[in-house]
Amino acid sequence: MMKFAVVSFPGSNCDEDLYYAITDGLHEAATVVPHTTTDLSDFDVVLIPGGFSYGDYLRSGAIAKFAPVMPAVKDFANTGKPVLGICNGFQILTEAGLLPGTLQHNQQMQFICEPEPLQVENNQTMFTSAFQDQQRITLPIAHGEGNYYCDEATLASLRENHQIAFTYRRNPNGSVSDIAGITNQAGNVLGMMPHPERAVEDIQGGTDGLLVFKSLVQAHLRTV
Amino acid sequence: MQQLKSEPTPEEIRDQKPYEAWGLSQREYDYISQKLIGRLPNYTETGLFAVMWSEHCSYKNSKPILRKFWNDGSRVIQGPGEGAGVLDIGDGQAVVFKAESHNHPSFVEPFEGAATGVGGIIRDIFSMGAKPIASLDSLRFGELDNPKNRYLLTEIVAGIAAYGNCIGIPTVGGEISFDSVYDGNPLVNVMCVGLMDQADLKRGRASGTGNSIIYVGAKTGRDGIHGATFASNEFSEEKEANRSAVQVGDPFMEKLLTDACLEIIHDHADILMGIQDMGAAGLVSSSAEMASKAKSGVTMDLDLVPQREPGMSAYEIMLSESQERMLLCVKKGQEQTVLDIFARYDLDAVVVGSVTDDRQYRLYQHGQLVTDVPVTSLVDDVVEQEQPSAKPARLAHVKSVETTPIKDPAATLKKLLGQPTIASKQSVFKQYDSQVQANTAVTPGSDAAVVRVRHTKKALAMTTDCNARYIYLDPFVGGQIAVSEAARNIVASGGIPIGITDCLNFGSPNDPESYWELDQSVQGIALACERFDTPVISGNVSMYNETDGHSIYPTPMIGMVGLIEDTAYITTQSFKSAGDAVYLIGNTADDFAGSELQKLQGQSTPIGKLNFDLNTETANQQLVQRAIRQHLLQSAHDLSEGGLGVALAEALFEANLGFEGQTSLTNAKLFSETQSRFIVSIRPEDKVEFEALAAGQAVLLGETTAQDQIRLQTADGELNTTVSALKATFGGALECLMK
Amino acid sequence: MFLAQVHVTYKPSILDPQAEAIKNAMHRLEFNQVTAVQQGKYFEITLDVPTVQQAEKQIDAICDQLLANPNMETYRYQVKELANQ
Amino acid sequence: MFLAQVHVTYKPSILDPQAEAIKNAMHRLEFNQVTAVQQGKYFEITLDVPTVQQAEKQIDAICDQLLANPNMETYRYQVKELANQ
Ligand SMILES: Nc1ncnc2c1ncn2[C@@H]1O[C@H](COP(=O)(O)OP(=O)(O)O)[C@@H](O)[C@H]1O
Ligand SMILES: [Mg+2]
Repeated sequence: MMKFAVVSFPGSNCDEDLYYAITDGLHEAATVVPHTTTDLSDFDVVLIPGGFSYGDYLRSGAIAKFAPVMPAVKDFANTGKPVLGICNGFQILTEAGLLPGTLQHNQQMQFICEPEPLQVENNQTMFTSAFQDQQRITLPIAHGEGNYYCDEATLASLRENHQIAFTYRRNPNGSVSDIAGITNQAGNVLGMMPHPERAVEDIQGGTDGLLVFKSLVQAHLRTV
Repeated sequence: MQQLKSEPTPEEIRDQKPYEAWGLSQREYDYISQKLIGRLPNYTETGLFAVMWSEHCSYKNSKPILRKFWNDGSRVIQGPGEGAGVLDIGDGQAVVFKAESHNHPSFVEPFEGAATGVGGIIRDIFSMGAKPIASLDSLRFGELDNPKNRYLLTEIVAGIAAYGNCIGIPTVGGEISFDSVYDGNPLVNVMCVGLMDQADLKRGRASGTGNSIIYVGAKTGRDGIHGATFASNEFSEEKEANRSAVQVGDPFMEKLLTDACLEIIHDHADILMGIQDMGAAGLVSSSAEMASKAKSGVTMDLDLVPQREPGMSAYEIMLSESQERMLLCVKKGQEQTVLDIFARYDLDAVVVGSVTDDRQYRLYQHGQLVTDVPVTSLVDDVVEQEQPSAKPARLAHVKSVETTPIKDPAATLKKLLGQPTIASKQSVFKQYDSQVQANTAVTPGSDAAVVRVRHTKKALAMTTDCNARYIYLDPFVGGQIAVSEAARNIVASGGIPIGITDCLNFGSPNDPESYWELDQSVQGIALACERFDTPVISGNVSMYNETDGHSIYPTPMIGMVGLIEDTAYITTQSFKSAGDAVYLIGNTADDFAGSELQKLQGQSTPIGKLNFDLNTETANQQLVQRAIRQHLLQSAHDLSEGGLGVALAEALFEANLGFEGQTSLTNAKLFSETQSRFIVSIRPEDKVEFEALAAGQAVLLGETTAQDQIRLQTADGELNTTVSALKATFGGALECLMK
Repeated sequence: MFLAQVHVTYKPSILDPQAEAIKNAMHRLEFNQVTAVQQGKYFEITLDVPTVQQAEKQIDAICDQLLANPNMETYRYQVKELANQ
Repeated sequence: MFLAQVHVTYKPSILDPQAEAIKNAMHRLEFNQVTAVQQGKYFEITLDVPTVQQAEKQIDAICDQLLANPNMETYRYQVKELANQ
């Protein structure tokens, strides 16, 4: 069995959802680890969940980036193993400098929760290999600060290195270039605003999210 | 008894009567000083009595009526009287729910008022030992042509969203309606639903002499002092200036508090004697009620209470309504275990007192005894006041009303779909995270919301409902209808109704007509509840919903929960595919009294006679239940505001389908609001089986099509229009009115 | 042209969970000498009016009606004349 | 004891939807002479350090690490000595 770590910060609220997506949806092993953990080297994948870490006070993710677990997350990423940040997890990864850019308030200054049509822009990553190239999928979004921003130079390099993993098909929040999810240059850190863990069982209204986790299993099988 | 220098002496209080402004009557004051404590109360004690004897805490006016509710039934594990009610849902599990109003605070400070309303009801749920799994909101505003109402709607919704989204409890449903009677008196009711193992049940008890009282959570500040008495008094424009009652919520802290308390409940049930949240009247009501229920006494040292501001008096500490605080009773000697857990969550937790055996309520501050009264005098000895009641004059001669014939039903339908009360609330509910926890099977937009119970076949359906226009016309029948409508929504979603909570939003109990309306609607609710086997397991009373003598419609909001025994029974309101047969269940009469059509035709205050029969209601609901269990229904939708026309249109929107059919009803009757009706869709191959089951209770209306057209031949014309135009009106009306 | 610099802050009696969280974060970063943190909003508003009096009158009205919530916040501001461009 | 007054604002190149929304609201309230609105955060931080240099050094570090996001924000501050109580 693959071992997934779900890092729980004070104020995380999708940690349990991720845990169940892995155990009930994917049938792999998951452990919820507290923000005080300092060693993640035992795990195969690290997941940073959605929610409102430290209340998202100041800026979303701004306080979480100093949590005791963060050096371990960075070490883990440096080994080349996959780190996936979803929603608040994406915000934390940008604040921590593991991913470029920032997530600003949604353009219309309101929280948005709805099923969102997306497009897979790059199916050659550890997180997207189970999708077809340019596959159209639907995943739920639920965020108030999901408006991705980066400067021109960063955007150009994201494009050049194929770091844009998912885009919105009808931009809900004002994100630059419709960006819904990006990887780092090495391709082993993904941040995305949509919630794949909310789309792993039929009863949730769709199962497109499961393919993100299945991709991670495929990637893992290639390494062992 | 110690007297602080700056505070008036007991004699000064007797002479200057500040308690009258706090809502304590002369009779009550005399009764307390002469009969209950045998001396003049000091300043702190007077304040404690004023708040504990307020309607909000003591229900002194409404209790005689609330006793008429029906709260038995085989599923009831805990009825009214605790943080929330508890019902058995099998497999050793239970569902816990309650609703609460935050009307006045939300008018004064809409964002924080609504947010703290959400926070308060959540604490009631987890204090019972349950994990909160869903919230619903029920909102009433004045009409949106008034900018103040647009502002209130925007801020109140943002406040609910901010709190619920952050704490990670999905807001899965609710209702909103608009009427000018709510100008200056919006209603903000929030319901929370929790799930638990029955073994984890906890109650608010301070039991076992010598055991410790532990305070945990936010520090106490001066916020919301006299919030409870404030909610128990009529509102006047003048008091809009009275802003001391503003409380600010911190959902982040509440998340930590929820997780920490549930951890203690699960892992240390043996040392946790009781737990209760500090809601209205904060520290005094929680501690006194916990002692009262355990028939014990309690002593607390107020210097130990975490305080946000320097120099708070005993009175202020005890009456503060600072949010995100809980009170625990923990076995003597085991305190550290509990304190350590809270420390791990970065929460302030302090032993502030202990349980005594003499049933006295004692408070110390700066080494002095500042309160020493019997617990029972605060909690149990409140003098109930059955108020004079009188049938309102408007109900003396009720006539049945007729409606003008309708020539162009498509135009009428379009207008109705654009009424804010009927139009889609998507622009509101998309601001709520309705899916966190990943268990939401039916998100807002269908009849009831459905949340599955993970690792079982079960799911829970939930809804909030009340058509106050009907209550205004006839509170007894309107009360029955409110429960029936909620039940219809549950049934249409595949559930069996199992219980209700309520928020009774009324005018002043001192107004005999208001009091009569309260009494009648409670009796109507009770009757319907007994019939549906849905006990009232919790609830909340909000009276004095009057501004400058003008009262709201009586609005007893019903929050209902249903059990879906198998997730395979989950049904939604939308038609699924072209070629399915559409049936109308239930007969349609000329029921325009209080209808949206009546309002649209210029009769803003409802008139006429309601027509309702509980037997028909149960029979039609049972038909839908049976048909769902036999997997015959592709969709089911109950008919409510706007009648058949609106329901049919709503069922078409999601799958972009059309409809073609004929009916013996007139154009006008398409918008009649006769109760107890549903529309259902059925695969062609199941028609015979369904018709046999329905045995005359259902008529075939027509079938769904793949065209963008709705065509329904009527007795005196035809409804004929494109579905997409209707959908655009329905979908955009609310946002348009908000601009 | 005038520039108004407006500060909106909570009244002292109002709970400010955000400032608390920020202070705690500073302590976790071992800035232990921080003894208090207050947090507020800052606005720079450019107004095309002829006199400073008019600018002040408008800013007062804007603060009262829009920028500050009188239930919980207070405001203060400074108005400066901008050099003509 | 020192008091630092810190302003964190967006870099000029960043689109600030909130400031836009506020400007629009002002226009809806018929404050039509408002030509520009900028919005930022304001902090008052009390530090118990002996010298102004130390206070400035700490505030610099706090701003860099915590209060401002270097991708889109800049900060400026002023440090004042507080009278001994
Ligand atoms: N304030 C709200 N919050 C969340 N959901 C809402 C709100 N208002 C309406 N809804 C949702 O919109 C749908 C239609 O509501 P409503 O017209 O009240 O239904 P019904 O007439 O069947 O009771 C329901 O799914 C309801 O939960
Ligand atoms: Mg319905």
